[in-house]
Amino acid sequence: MLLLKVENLNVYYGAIHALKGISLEVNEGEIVTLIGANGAGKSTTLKTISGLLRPQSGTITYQGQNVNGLPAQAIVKMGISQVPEGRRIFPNLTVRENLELGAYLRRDREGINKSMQEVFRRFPRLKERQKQMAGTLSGGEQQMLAIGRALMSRPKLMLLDEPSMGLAPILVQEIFNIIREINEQGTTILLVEQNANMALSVAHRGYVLETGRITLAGSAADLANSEAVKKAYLGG
Amino acid sequence: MERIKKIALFTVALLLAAAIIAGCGQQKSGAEKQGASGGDTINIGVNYELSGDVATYGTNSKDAILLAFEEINQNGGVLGGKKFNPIVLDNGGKREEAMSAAAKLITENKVVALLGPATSGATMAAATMATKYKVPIISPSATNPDVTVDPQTKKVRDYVFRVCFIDPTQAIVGAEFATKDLGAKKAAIIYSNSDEYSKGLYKVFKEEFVKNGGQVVAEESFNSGDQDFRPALTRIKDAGADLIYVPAYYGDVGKIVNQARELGIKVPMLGADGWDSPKLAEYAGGAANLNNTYFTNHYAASDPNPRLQDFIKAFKAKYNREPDAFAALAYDTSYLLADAIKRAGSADPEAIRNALASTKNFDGITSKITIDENHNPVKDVAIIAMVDGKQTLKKKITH
Amino acid sequence: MRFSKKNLLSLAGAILIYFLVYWLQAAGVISAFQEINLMMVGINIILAVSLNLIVGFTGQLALGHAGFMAVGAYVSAILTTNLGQPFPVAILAGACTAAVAGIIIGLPTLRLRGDYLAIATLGFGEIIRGAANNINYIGGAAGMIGIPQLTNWTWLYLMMVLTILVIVNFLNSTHGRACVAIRENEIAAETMGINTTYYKVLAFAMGAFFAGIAGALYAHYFYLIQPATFTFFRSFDILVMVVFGGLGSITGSIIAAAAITIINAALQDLAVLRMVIYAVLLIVIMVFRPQGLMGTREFTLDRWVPKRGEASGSAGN
Amino acid sequence: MAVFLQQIINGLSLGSIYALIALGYTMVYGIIQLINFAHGDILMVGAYIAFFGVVYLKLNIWLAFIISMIGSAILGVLIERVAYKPLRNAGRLAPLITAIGVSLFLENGGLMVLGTEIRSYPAGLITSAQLPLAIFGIKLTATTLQLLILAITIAMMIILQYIVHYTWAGKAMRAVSYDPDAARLMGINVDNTISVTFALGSAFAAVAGILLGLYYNTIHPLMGIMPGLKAFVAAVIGGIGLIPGAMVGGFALGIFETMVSGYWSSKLRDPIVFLLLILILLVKPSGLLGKNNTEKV
Amino acid sequence: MALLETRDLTISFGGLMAVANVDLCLQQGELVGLIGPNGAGKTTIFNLLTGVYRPTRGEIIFNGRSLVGLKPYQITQRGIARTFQNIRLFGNLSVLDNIRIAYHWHSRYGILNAIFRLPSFHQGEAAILARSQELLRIFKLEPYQYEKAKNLPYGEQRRLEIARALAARPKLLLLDEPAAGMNPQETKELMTLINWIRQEFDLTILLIEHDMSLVMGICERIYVLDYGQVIAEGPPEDIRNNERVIEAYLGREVNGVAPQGGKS
Repeated sequence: MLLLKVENLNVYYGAIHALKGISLEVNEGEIVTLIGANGAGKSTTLKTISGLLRPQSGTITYQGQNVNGLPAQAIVKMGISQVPEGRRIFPNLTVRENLELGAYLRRDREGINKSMQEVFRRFPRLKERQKQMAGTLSGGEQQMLAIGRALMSRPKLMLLDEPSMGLAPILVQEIFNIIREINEQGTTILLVEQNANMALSVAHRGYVLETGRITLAGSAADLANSEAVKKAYLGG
Repeated sequence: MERIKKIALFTVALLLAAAIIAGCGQQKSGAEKQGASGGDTINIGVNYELSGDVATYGTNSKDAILLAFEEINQNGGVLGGKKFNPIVLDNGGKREEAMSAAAKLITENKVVALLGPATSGATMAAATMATKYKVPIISPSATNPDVTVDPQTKKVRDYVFRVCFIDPTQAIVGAEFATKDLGAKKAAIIYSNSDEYSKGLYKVFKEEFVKNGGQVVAEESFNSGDQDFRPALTRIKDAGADLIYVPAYYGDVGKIVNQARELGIKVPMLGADGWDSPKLAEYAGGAANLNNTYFTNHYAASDPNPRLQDFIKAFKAKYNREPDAFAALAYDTSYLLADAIKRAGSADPEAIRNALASTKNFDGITSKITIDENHNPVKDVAIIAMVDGKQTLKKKITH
Repeated sequence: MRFSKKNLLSLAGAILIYFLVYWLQAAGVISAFQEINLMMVGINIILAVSLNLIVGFTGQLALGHAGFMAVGAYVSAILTTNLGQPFPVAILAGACTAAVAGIIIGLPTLRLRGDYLAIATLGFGEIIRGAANNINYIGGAAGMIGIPQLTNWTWLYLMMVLTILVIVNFLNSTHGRACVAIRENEIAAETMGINTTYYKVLAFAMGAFFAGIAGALYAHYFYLIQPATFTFFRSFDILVMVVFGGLGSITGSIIAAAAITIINAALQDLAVLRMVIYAVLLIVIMVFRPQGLMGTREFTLDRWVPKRGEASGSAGN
Repeated sequence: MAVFLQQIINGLSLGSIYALIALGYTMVYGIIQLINFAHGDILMVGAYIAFFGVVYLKLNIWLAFIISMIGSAILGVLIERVAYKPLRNAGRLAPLITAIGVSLFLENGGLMVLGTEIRSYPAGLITSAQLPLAIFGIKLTATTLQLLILAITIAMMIILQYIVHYTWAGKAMRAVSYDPDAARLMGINVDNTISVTFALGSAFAAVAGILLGLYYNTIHPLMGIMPGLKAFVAAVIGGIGLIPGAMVGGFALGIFETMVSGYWSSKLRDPIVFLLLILILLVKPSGLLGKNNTEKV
Repeated sequence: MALLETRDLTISFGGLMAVANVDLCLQQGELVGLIGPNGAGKTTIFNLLTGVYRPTRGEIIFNGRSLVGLKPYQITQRGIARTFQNIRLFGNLSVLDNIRIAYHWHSRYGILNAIFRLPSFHQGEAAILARSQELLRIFKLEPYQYEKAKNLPYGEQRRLEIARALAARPKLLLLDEPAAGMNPQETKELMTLINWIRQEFDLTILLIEHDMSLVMGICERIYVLDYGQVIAEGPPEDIRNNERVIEAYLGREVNGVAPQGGKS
């Protein structure tokens, strides 16, 4: 079932035309990945979907509803949650407070507690450190916190922006395992990743972005085998 | 969209500003508007601190001047029906603006005389232009001796006059009163360090008080506009003074008296004309706090002199507030100028200057005024005692 | 010196303006009011351009410029009034003392950044004013009066042109680029081998030097100086001119200083209303043009004079 | 010793007021990194709202407190929307200049609308009796008003701590102050949160303004300038952006000022206060409680 | 003789040992990699070498002289230049000016020469301009020379940062994650570039990188850091198979080049 549909999206940063008519679809239960070079517009696409940026034209339809131009908080409320690039946790708040903020729009104390326990079950290390300032966590733990925080809003669709960035290879593996798990438990995922190998290994489908345009689309396997993709993004 | 929203917001902001402006526009009398200096009007320059931190003094002075000229005009003007046209400029309390306002008034508005500014510094700056263009300038309230006499050459500034006391006068009278009438032996002084007026009085009072056989046991200073005098007062209390001399303006005085009484200081307090304000009791935290305080002044508001009482009434009627010493002096200054023009028989600046210099026993609301050879007034010093919030005339000394 | 066509044209223009005003003044066309404001325009231009060097180009938010001006004013006034020294000596001494004050302020506050630096420099300005208030030799709160009126059009114009020329030439050199690099990214600048301490202090010293000149000119035109003349509100006024004209644009500072001074003088008859109008204009203009009138661009003669072969992609442009 | 303790009492009252003003400065700074130069003038408006409430509407003083807090909060929000919000991405200096503009607007608009005269609250609003205090047998004087100021300040601080740490609005404020974009992704309405911050800070300023008016018995359109500047100094001394820093800085500055005036000379007080500020910044460049955040390389 | 040598290099922040007893040794002309998990202290070592931090303990010898206690600009003048993990260009300045600023400390004319536009100013400026443009040509950045640096595409910004570091004419170049945010194609080009500048400018290079294809591909020797300590040192082959390194950093499933996923 179609969950998210983006049609002909155009976004400008001042005079720079960052997205030039992007269209993509995400079905319920999928992991879809956007790959492409730096500056191709991957993060911009995510930020536009999550309401941080306003598109100049185009439509974003989520669950059949036009969400285009809605403020970020309205979009979170509808069940889209973003794990931003560079994690962006709140370093001077405790781990617990960070997670609570993830549930900012929820007011059901019971439910929040339940979600918190689920996050702790998934990331035992966060439970150990719940009273610590988030800034004292290691890079990998911070990434887990960022994912946990996004889960606190019980999203239907999770937008992940460069989860492997700056992480040691050993942690990259772990993070991707978690992403797969989250997806298997029913959360749809739109994943932006520099590490195309990794991304295509977990994704069902993928889109290739080049300078603000989608140049290729297809199943993850097809893309991984495509000569053009291999040459440009897989170092093959 | 964003831009339209922005502009809409700003329109609201500007409208708000405009509303304020309109509200205040009502205060502007016709006389304030600029008019050409025709054959039957005499332009007078009014150069005051209307914005900035001493705007209070400037505004009170300016309002009294406008009132005075309105009255004079209603009573037929001068020189056979010529009307005064006061032109008001703001100098914001800045020296360069006081000077440029004076220049503009003289060269562009062709005024025959300048009134103001309120403070000595600004007056001295404006006076350079008056001297340069040979137009008389009268300050109602600049008390620094240097305003009318050049301290380096000891020569009188030909075109500069004032109608207030110079600082030493009041301090001499005050010190005499303190020792002779109040029997004070150990005085404390608290003065404003950022105010020439206050410092001038402090110096002379100290000299005179010691000359009269007293002792100064504490000297405290502050900056005008300070809020907290408790530390200094605590020390004064400690020093065991039997009199506190407070040569300052009423805004500060009120706080000082209030905080002194609060700290349990009950000794008499003595001040100068800066104390004169109908609101002093209010600032001092109640009339009771002011009992046993005295100050030297140009006049007593309670003086039954009908012209003084008429002025107080008229000012209240026009501006909906009580006049203070600045207003009273500015009012006298305006009439003095009109008188000088009458005596001179002409509105020629040079003639006005000569008439001003030879003023004898001009009958002002504050006192009879004679201008001496240094262009300072010879006038009565009134000593006011505060009794239950009312000014009562204790003594009058001609100096 | 090497003269390009552009330089020659600027020079000719500068000389022409000088003689034009000189002649107008001699012919009595310029009224006293206009002359006073002409002086204030010149003094404010010197202040704004010198502050722009510190704030706009070196990126150090300083709110104590009135303090440097005060140092220049007092020192020069003491020299001419109390010690009978000639005016040029007084200007130079005032400027140098102010520069020393700039170094004294610059050195310890280097560790501070942004708003901390702003409040510290504001504090320094107030300390200077507080000191002047308490020194009886210079008249305390009453200030100094009877300073000879030595500033005239010639001195003013000479000093103004000197200020602009020195600062522009400085900025369009490797030293100026070092300052701009500090503004852009201090850590990167330092790892590029730039002694950031040296250049920050240098910017403070140069800015203070010219503010001192402005102070000397001020004291010797308005014949009376008081500590109350140099409050932090005056520092604000100068900063407003700089931001209004555009941070990092010298011509912007010049235009803004002139415009603000003239508008302010023209509205004197509105009393306190003029300050309200000034405030509203300030807000509106900043909101719609936060980069200031000129941004970082310069108004140059390049538009009319064909460029030389190489573009001077320099700091100020 | 008596004098010393007496000065401490005086300093605590002054420090309370500084702390209240500094809180507003620091909250606004914390959330949008702007020195809100108009903060001192909001205090003035707050004092006048209460004045008019008490004098013309014959309100009870406590009701006047509340109305003044609400009025100032609205003013604070309005200022933010008109003068600061459009400049959120325009660098540091443009908003600083509009802040100066707003400050000039309120001061001079105040002079125009409210008149240049100094006013006082009617006598007897709060009965200020003298309290004979004895500490270690040393007789001192404090007034009920001084104690009230201290009590109100401490109460306000507790309320603020509660709001910031235990309410959703407070958590949102903290989140926005660290990272507005990330906060947005949590579903936090950043604009509203900033408005709440301005409202809170301005309400605090109103309280400080009324207390100043009561304590010194005078109000004036320019009354906010110096206390505003001093409170900003206090906030910086404590570590700007930190709520405990504002409290510590406020009290420290109040007591220090009183001590300098009490033991040395009040004419040197302001220069020495600024000297102290600079010395503290040199030793601890981010204030007493600030962490030395060296920029990440 | 070693070009750079650290002995017992240690720094602690509030009791936390960020870098502990690190001994590095770089020979003239070597290309050495520095890898390790996040927070292992790699960038901290760069900051110690460039004088941003002062070591709590230990010695840094460069070219036979100690660097400890020198300011960053003095160290640059001794011959160490660096790039940053998060690019630190002078964003609002032109590409050309970015380079010209790096030539700053080589320029020979004083402030008075600048103010009075004496002949040495014109000579100095001409020399700086010529050298800067030469460098831009080498890095193929000439077409952008009047662009603002922040308007450049990401890859170009990285190259500009390296070019700028070279303009300071260093003997030792420190690169902090030069391939961060680059795709494999760009990374490949970067490898070629690094190799080339090393020859051309006679450089010694120390680089931090997470991209194993780059590290393993061009480094002659690698130091592995964990919790502030060196846990392994040696040629790429040894490191790839080092048990401790796999445990702490590389992970079981990956070996060698960029990590491969499970089910592709």
